[in-house]
Amino acid sequence: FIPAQGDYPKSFGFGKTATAADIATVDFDIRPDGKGLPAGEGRADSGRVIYVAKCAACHGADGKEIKGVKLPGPPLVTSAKGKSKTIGNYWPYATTLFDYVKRTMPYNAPGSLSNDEVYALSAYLLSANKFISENTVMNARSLPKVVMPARDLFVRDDRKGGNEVK
Amino acid sequence: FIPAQGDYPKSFGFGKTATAADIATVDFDIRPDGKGLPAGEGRADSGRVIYVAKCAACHGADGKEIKGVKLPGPPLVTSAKGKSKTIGNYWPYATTLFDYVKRTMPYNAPGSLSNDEVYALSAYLLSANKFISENTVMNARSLPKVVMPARDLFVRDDRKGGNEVK
Amino acid sequence: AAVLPVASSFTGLVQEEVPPVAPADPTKVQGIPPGKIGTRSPFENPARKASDISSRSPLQDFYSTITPSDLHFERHHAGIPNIDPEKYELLIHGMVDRPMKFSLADLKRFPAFTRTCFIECAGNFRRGKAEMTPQEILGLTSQSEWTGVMLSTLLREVGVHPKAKWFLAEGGDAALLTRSIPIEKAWDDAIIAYGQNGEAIRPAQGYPARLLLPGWEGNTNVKWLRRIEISDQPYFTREETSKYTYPVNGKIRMFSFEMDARSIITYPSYPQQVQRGWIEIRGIAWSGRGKVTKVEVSTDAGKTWNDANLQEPVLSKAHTYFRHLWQWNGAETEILSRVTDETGYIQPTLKQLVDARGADIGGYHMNPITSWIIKRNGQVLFKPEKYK
Amino acid sequence: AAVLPVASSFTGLVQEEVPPVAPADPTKVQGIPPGKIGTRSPFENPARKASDISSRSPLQDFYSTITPSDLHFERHHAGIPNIDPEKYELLIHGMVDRPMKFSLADLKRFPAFTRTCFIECAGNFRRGKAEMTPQEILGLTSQSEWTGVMLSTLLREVGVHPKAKWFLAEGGDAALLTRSIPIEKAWDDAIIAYGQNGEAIRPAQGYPARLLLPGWEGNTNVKWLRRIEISDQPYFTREETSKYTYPVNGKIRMFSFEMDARSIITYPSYPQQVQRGWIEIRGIAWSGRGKVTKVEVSTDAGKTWNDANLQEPVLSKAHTYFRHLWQWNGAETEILSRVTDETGYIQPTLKQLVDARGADIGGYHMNPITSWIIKRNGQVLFKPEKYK
Ligand code: HEC
Ligand code: HEC
Ligand SMILES: [Ca+2]
Ligand SMILES: [Ca+2]
Ligand SMILES: [Ca+2]
Ligand SMILES: [Ca+2]
Ligand SMILES: [Ca+2]
Ligand SMILES: [Ca+2]
Ligand SMILES: [Co+2]
Ligand SMILES: [Co+2]
Repeated sequence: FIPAQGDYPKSFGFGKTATAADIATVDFDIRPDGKGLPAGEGRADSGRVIYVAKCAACHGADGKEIKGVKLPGPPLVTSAKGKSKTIGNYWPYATTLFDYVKRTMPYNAPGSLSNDEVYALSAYLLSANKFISENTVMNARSLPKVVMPARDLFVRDDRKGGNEVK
Repeated sequence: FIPAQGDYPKSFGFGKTATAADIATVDFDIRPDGKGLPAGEGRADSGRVIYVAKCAACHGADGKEIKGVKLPGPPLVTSAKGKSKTIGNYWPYATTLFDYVKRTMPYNAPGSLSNDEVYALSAYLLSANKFISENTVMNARSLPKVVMPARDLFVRDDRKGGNEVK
Repeated sequence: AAVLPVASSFTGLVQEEVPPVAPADPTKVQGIPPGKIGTRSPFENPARKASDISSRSPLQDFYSTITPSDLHFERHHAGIPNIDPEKYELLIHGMVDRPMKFSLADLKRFPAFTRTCFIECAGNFRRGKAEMTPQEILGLTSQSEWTGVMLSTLLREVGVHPKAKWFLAEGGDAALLTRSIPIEKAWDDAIIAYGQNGEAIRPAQGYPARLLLPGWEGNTNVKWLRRIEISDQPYFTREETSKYTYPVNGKIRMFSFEMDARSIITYPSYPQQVQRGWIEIRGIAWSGRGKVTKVEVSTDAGKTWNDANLQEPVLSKAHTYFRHLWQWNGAETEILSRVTDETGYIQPTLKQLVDARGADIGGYHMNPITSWIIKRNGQVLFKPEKYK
Repeated sequence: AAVLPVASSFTGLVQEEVPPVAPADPTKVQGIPPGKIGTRSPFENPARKASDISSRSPLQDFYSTITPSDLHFERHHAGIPNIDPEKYELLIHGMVDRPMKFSLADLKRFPAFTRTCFIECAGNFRRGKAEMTPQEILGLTSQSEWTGVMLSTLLREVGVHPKAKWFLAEGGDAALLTRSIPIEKAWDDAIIAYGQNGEAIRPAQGYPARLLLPGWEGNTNVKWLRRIEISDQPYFTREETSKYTYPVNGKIRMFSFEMDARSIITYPSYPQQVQRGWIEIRGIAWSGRGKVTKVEVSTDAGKTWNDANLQEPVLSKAHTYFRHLWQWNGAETEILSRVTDETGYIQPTLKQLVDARGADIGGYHMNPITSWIIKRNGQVLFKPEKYK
């Protein structure tokens, strides 16, 4: 079904070499080991200011689930009463937060935040979720080191196939 | 590929018996042996009058091919110079003429002709093509007897399949 | 700061419609929301080529073998009728034990069957100049995934007389188009189809139900089917005498039902422009007699032939996509394809057809090998051969 | 009388559009002429059910397994981007010998490949009340005939480092959605698809090109694909941690790629009404692991099972239509279906799933057998089972 590629030439010669600049424009993903994190830094206090201005309208004043209220965006901070899956109780890596916010948020202006702003927002959300202190500076070195308790819960799918219900 | 019908019941019981009236409304096809021809009759002279009124606009004043002119409908009468396939040179059965005109013509008012009108038009077109005299009455008995010279040209496809080019 | 839910600007449930001008950076603005019915990209505008009696499928625009329903070729004899499905009825009568009528709902209750196959107008094949696209040359064929009830299932229900030999199929359009069909086809694989590519059959293809005779000439696949009369002889209707017959050595051949195997290269083709180097030659091949077993491609005007790859699954009486990898050295040449079907039939050259049928050949059931000329500048032209 | 050609009133080349009211006798008036683009019958109005982030395919309206492209389910994270195909580029970089970028035209020049397969959102499965249609329960799956270039063909071109284990796929929408995919899938059957059901892929499905991972959860089939980065480890993006993971016995399971086999009866289903007598039970079954080998149908609440007929051709990782003939005696009963795939996997009951994964089960990768209750009056209702 899948075509045999045996008769293909070593190269078809279609496409162009991508330059370092071509790659830099679009390559800003972040791995858990910190690979990809840019220069810059930020703290919770400045993060809170940005949060209130750019995020609170959709995620709520403090990012927590409000019973009976459906906000445009999901809660980001774990509350004692809330049942939602949040950064606080369900995210295994802090690097994912930088990566996701940088590429998609705020929802109405994706890709508009500077690296410093994203570091600050990460610091704010991580401290609101009580993973770091109010004063911890988030940057390329510190962010990957933040320990997220949910991490231990995550297991890879180990189903082997065949007739197992697992 | 085609479903086995072995497990089908003798009858599924869907659908209704069609009454004679149900059938009569839609069953007016005509076979070469005359089966299906209705009562009524007509002659070329009255047929010409109907033709001029209802057909000539599309098929031309005398139904013949006019060089360099493309009429909305095809020519119906063979002309000495014309190369078109017409009733005169290409139709094997006169019954087909009644059947086709009755069900589809005039193109802008299909199904609007009475049986007498169709007999008359058939008589006119058959006489214009010189298969019958101007005075022959067309009806359920005479129409199937009209001999159409093209009939001898028609042969059924006798290709047997396989790698034959024929 | 706001803590109450704000009216989000991205929750409209309007029908999606992508505007014709793309933003400078689509990653920086929200796109349009999901909707009830999708649309094409404004940058893609495939279209049929229409006359007042037919329209041709844009074969050169297709990447595979399903024809999008709104691009299926058309050939109507009185336009597309507007039929209310609640009023629709199919009558089966003639040499039967019990004449019956079936509503659309009745038809859908019977066991259903799905089959992907092509339909092709017997008059498919135009030629005459070099500037012709596959659509213009051979666009009167399309393929759908058809669903319906086997005609044989209905015939079991009405009971067919043992002496029955033919049936008449009649359409419910203003042409009340009729064709006589050998009864064997009904017992073999004829379908009363009400589904096309997953959904209800489109009006232009016979809504609410049509006759589908896999592999047989398009005109016999009577659309808007309203009546079937079982008979012991054919009716010699206008469509099977004045039309759909053709000259063969001084005679006129009628009742050619099966569509002879044929193929066409759709890429590269006019008016495409190719570049030196690797080119994947692509096209479709089909046969009204069964499966395509082989498609050969020649890139040297027919001197040598190479087996093309056939896209699986290869289905019976179905457009089959073929591909052949070729390295063009930039010299002027001629590329062509030739299909073999499971009966051993090999697509003939135009010369073979003329030799077999006489110089007066034409009109219907013309399936010659067709060639494209590739100029040194990469221009691709149709090669219209002379024969009269 | 007129002898010169008259302006015929039936030669307009307008786009066909059948008016919403049918004439009393459609055989007495000319229909609309052929046109560039066809339309549906005004009597047929299939539609997706849309929220602001997704829309569901009307499974109960489909007669077979191709989903008409404009009814393909949607799940977007930032709407449908509007991408100019001339500006589109796919970048492949990371652990490669030579990072490269490909224009859409480049992608189309490579050897192409066509495959019919389903896509299903890993979150497909809603329940909760009796008045639910197949579309509401399971409408986040659709099937198309996809065409594109094998990702492996492109990887040969860039040269992949021997230590590569994963690749990151990134979309060009405003969500810049990313997923990490084991590199084996790239060498196996991943496709960069630019064709859908014969024509260009639709904007809602990833125009001009998307990643297609046959059988794998919908979200990994990244639409509007703009970048692939080859890596030695996964990225743990938001979509593979915060989303598309699910509780299993106190843990959170991630990287469940293959869609487990499932089936659903689409006829009869809510809100259809059936009559006593013969009923052809119909539905679709599929597996992300290969071919459907068996679909069993029970008409007595699971006490006994019957093999349904599978519509050929049965394709790997594809919606497979099944049908089973049943004579309903008018008594209240429960009908259900269960699929077995070629790996021997049998679709589980909800109870089996709960027993295996714990009471906290839910969210993604839920594929329990679903049942319909048939009331004595012919009413059909979904049977939502309790489990929490
Ligand atoms: C206009 C509304 C809106 C604004 C403003 C907004 N968000 Fe969001 N946010 C959303 C929506 C909607 C989602 C869910 C998107 C999805 O699932 O695809 C989301 C998701 C998120 C998530 C992922 C949550 C999870 O558990 O998966 C994070 C983190 C987040 N937003 C952070 C932010 C930050 C930081 C800002 C401000 C810089 C912000 N958002 C501004 C609407 C908004
Ligand atoms: C408004 C135009 C128009 C009028 C009026 C009209 N026709 Fe026609 N006729 C056509 C067209 C167009 C065709 C070809 C239809 C087709 O091929 O489906 C045709 C075809 C025919 C044919 C078949 C010719 C062949 O060789 O296959 C016959 C016979 C015919 N018409 C007879 C008549 C008669 C008799 C009348 C008057 C009662 C009539 N027509 C009035 C347009 C017209
Ligand atoms: Ca990277
Ligand atoms: Ca009759
Ligand atoms: Ca357009
Ligand atoms: Ca080859
Ligand atoms: Ca409508
Ligand atoms: Ca069975
Ligand atoms: Co035709
Ligand atoms: Co999804």
